[in-house]
Amino acid sequence: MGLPVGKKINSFGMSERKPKNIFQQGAIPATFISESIQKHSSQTAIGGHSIFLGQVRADETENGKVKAIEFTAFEDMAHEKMHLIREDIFAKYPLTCMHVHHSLGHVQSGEICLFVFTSSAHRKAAMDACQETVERLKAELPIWGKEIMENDEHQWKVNK
Amino acid sequence: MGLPVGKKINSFGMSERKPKNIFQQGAIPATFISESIQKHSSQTAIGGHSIFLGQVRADETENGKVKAIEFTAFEDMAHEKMHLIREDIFAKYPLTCMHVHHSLGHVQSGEICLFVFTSSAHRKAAMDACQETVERLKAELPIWGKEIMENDEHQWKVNK
Amino acid sequence: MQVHIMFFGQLTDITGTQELVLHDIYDTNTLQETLHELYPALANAKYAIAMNKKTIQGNSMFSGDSTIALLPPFSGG
Amino acid sequence: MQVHIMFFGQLTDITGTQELVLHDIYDTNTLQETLHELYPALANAKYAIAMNKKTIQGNSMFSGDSTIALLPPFSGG
Repeated sequence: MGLPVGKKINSFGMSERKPKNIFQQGAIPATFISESIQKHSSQTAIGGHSIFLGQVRADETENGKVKAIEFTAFEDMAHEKMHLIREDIFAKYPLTCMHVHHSLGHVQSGEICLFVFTSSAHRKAAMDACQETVERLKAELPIWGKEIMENDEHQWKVNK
Repeated sequence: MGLPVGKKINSFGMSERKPKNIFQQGAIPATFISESIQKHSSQTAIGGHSIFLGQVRADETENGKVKAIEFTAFEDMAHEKMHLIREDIFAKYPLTCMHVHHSLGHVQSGEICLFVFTSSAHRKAAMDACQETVERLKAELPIWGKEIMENDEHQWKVNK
Repeated sequence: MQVHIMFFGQLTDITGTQELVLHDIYDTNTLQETLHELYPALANAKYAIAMNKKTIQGNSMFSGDSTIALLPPFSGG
Repeated sequence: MQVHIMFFGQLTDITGTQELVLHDIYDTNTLQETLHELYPALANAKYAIAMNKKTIQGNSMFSGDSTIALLPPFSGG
């Protein structure tokens, strides 16, 4: 299955979006974010971008201090779910585009593990869509974070 | 008045934040945004960043197509107002930090003219604070945008 | 006593200048009358008034030299 | 008929493996009983079940070879 793909017209003449690959190995570099922003400068119908970044916290827990999170996912299912979320959000908000990136594997504290990026002509749609996408993907995507402590113990991250 | 300054202890022993300079000449480069993100990697109590970016739209208007916006401001008053907004937002939300940057002068369509960046331990405070800051600064800061058309006519931007 | 007046945004299209100094004016109502005589189109323009960087409502007396800013609707962001 | 079972997250701490293939099991209730016998701690773990990438509720029959995923609470982001 081709992964990082946009729209396609199927045999019924209807537009069909294939799930995009949202996962990348390791932390999301700040330069990846700026390149993503820069790419939108040719889209001059956009008036507002909303970005959410998840950063790994060095939480102090009863098992020690978190030094990193190791992310795993049921990737195929996550892509199907993310595709549904994307369709819902595009149906609900007048967005120009949406990009979602999530780390797999090892991400150290202070590094970025989630990047959600929505754009629209006017600010409200971008901001509301970004917030709703973040809430939904945290609740619905089969992804798990294993918190690795400084003493090399581990515990499983719990989302609130 | 020293401008880009953080906290200071006054003679009553109370913390006192001086207004920060929010203005910069011309568009806000994407690399400025990534450098700002990167600086937060040492703040490992942060779990979420929320970013809003305003981008100049190439609107088709009855006077022509917008090719750029030229921003002017009553800078001293804007800094005092922004300082009050900042104090309100910090009192209302458990933020780790907030950064606001606004362009002055010429910004071409497709370029970034506003950058609002909030960070907190948990995502909700960062997202809500970012949205509220954007709404308030658009309503309260004495800044004006002069839309320059492709035919070099101009009209004054109106915020909704 | 002198009043330093600043014009911003679309008001500068009317006044052709960003700054003006006037003398012997003691309150904002009189100031507005004077300015509307100098620049008749100002009377139809929408603006708020700030005295020494604080927005004011109604007529205000000047206490010593003052800076008055005429602020059309904001359009930052 | 075979069932391909995938374990994720904290469940792999219990099972020690991420995958398992079982034969001659025809519904999810029987599958769960079998798995709880193999890995008693699973009975106390919180998880949802997905059949062919769709989350299911209650007992479901397998129609042909199926892929079953045991999904502990999600913690992405």
